[in-house]
Amino acid sequence: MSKIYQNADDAISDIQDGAVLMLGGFGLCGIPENCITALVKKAVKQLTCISNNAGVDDFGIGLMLQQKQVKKMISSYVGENAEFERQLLSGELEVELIPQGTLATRCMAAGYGMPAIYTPAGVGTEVAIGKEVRNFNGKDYLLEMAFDADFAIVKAWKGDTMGNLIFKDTARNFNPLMAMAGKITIAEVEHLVPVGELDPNHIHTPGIYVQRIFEGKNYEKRIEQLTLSK
Amino acid sequence: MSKIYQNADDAISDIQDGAVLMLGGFGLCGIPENCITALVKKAVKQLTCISNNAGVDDFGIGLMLQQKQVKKMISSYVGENAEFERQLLSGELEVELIPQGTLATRCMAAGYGMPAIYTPAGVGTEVAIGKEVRNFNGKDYLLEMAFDADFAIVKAWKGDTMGNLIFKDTARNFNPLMAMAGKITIAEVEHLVPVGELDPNHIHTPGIYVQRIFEGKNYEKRIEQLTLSK
Amino acid sequence: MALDKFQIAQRIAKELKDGFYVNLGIGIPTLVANYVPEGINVTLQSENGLLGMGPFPKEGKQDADLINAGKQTITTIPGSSFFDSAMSFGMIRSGKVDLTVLGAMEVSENGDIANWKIPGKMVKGMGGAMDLVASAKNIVVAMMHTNPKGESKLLKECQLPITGIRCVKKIVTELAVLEIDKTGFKLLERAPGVTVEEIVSKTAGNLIVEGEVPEMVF
Amino acid sequence: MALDKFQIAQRIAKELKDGFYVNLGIGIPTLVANYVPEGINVTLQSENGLLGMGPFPKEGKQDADLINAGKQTITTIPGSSFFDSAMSFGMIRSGKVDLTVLGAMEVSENGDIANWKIPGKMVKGMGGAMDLVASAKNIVVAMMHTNPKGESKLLKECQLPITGIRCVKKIVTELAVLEIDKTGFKLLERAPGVTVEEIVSKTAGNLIVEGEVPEMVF
Repeated sequence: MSKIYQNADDAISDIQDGAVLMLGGFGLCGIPENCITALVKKAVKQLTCISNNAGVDDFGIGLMLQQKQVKKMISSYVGENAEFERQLLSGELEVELIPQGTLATRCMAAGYGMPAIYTPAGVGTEVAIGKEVRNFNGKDYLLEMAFDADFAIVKAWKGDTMGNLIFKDTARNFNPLMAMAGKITIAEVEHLVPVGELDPNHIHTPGIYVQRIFEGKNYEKRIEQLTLSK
Repeated sequence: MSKIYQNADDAISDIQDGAVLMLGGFGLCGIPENCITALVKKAVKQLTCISNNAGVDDFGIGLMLQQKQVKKMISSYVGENAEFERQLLSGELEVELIPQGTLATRCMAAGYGMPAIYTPAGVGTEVAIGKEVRNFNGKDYLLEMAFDADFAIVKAWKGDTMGNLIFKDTARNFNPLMAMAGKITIAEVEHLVPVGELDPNHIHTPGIYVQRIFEGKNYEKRIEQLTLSK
Repeated sequence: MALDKFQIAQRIAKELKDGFYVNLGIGIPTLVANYVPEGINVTLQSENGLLGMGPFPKEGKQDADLINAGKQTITTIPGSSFFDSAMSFGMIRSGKVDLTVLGAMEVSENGDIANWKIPGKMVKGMGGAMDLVASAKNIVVAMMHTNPKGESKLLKECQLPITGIRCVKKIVTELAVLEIDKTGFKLLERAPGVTVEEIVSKTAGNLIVEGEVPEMVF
Repeated sequence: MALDKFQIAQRIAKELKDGFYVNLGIGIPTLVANYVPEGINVTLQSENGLLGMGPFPKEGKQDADLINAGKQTITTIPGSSFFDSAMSFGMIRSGKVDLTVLGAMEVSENGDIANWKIPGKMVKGMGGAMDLVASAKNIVVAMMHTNPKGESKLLKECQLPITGIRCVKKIVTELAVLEIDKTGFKLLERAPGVTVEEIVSKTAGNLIVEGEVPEMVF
């Protein structure tokens, strides 16, 4: 049973309107560029997107927002996007803002088969509204539920044909967590290598978590904030 | 502030009678041999040891059991040890048996600042006695508390002077989890290398979790069950 | 003729499907690896932290850092990966392991399993068994139909302390293949030459026999 | 003379101790990295998944895969390590990060902080701020003593939606260093030439002034 898909169109072909998607990346770093392009092309709509950020106007998830494909964003930070703001203010787009660590840990919980986790983030704030607060050892925690996503779409640096993944630098971010959390996980990689080429001690995401893999092409890897030393 | 210690005696010198220790390893694979020897030499007593197994009669934690240094073992499997059995039956030794995944996840919870986790392991069994059972999405889970250990003692393959660790093969097991979980983490490594020598993408345990590190010596790395193909 | 342990393993191997990730317990379950059908690929998970378990090493190639959950020296195969024990049980709990094969002392007709403790005997611990039975989506038990005293191990209720509740899906013994059904043990297949009557007589829990029960095909 | 933002950063840098792991927020906190005292070593954590953050890269050396939590291109240093965002917030929650420096819109006298949302304005989100303030064992706030309208940002109670409760330990403004005490803002130091009266007049929450308040020393 091969996990290898020819390209992004192929890998996402069964994603339907209304699907719940996780999309890896932090800012524009480590985002699944090829799959986003394919989702725009497929024009699938009413999506719920779990992603730390929402891209910029003309890149990343911003491209899907421009085509009005997103019904709801679940994110920790959504600046840098005028179209996003317009849709939010007009009521076209629903947004759920959650703390970044809570977002990460709710992904991990799903991947680890834990139905919920306790975190102190948001205690006493509007994030806590409607949530169980529980005291352990004198400190309050919120009960936060594991995510339940139909598809996780992640980007890795290298992957092998069994779905083992290795991420590079801070492009790792949410990618391995989401890879563990999807019912179906689609990984696009910069380099698809033969099985046996990756050192088993260096693998970040074991292949058991990855159902589909393909080598992406034409990576732009846009830099959002170029900052240089003199 | 240097994290480097000269040897195991040095690294464990402030462990007192009655301390709660985590000891890495699965069976005899990846156990902190040098620190165990030093603990025996120091003759520290009344210890609570959190470790998946309890060694064999003449190796691993078995050496501490022979010197009657252990008050309580918290483990998932404790076979292969006659002296252990004798102390248990005579009431000298207290044993708390918990599922292996629960043991691993309670370590992780401590390292991740989560006070407790929910796991289905043990629901409906004697492990569930006295524990909160909670239903999520139609399935029952037990609430299990994060461990609270004074010292975590782990063994890694390579480490650098900032405390970054890399484990080898299945000697990884509980080591990185316990490394995250101790109030003070002591790492013994086969190879202590200068900072900068480890690839930042290959590090399993970031140095922030490790307070003390030293290069161990005379590793025996005993094999418990030698099985060969013809 | 009742099956021997190799044939039990061989029959269980027919439950494997291409692409499966499989966790095999100690004893008969381990033997299943030797009977993976031609043309299908399965990946073995060892809960101490390895996916892609290979055969035992050749003499001189053993490595103390490379063992399975039974603490035996093993090897990797191309595509293997190592991980810590939390991730290992994470993938078990989240249902990523397709099939788990375990031994048992007793199974009840509602799928409870007892395989970790005999009161009065030294208790060694549950290891990963409680996690596996509580989490695996598909659990096949490999065991003898009766204990050494000749008493049935397929019971109305487990008498020994249980490892997990309502979790076993299928049982393969030396006599039969049975499925846990809403009301009891549903007899799916007989060992070649074994009669339904013998299976009935050796099954203490509710046995459901519907129509003609086919013999196992190897 | 009130401090400028560089002097605020410089004063905060005096809170650093050898071996500290430090998380610096966006804005003035980022500048603290430039004033690490001689002879001490601190390691910067970036919550997107890096320990050991180095300076910005030289032109041509930037790498899209290597950014900080402010999404700026950065570099590593010898001893850096990468990890996923769950581990990153794990080390924050478990108190392994020794010091967190954050900006704020308001701080209350019991240590509540508001720094993520202004009602009526576009809300961008809390990012990692709520995790950091709920978990860090030592939080220093870097901010101006008053807002652009001249209103105090050190209040009896926060007026804006809060980010976390009872978490701030210390505040460094252009006028003063203050500590959150059981009963309010305890004045520890004045900026050179700034009078206690000026600080009193610009602090809306309870200000505790005990004895002679020393000037900051740089």
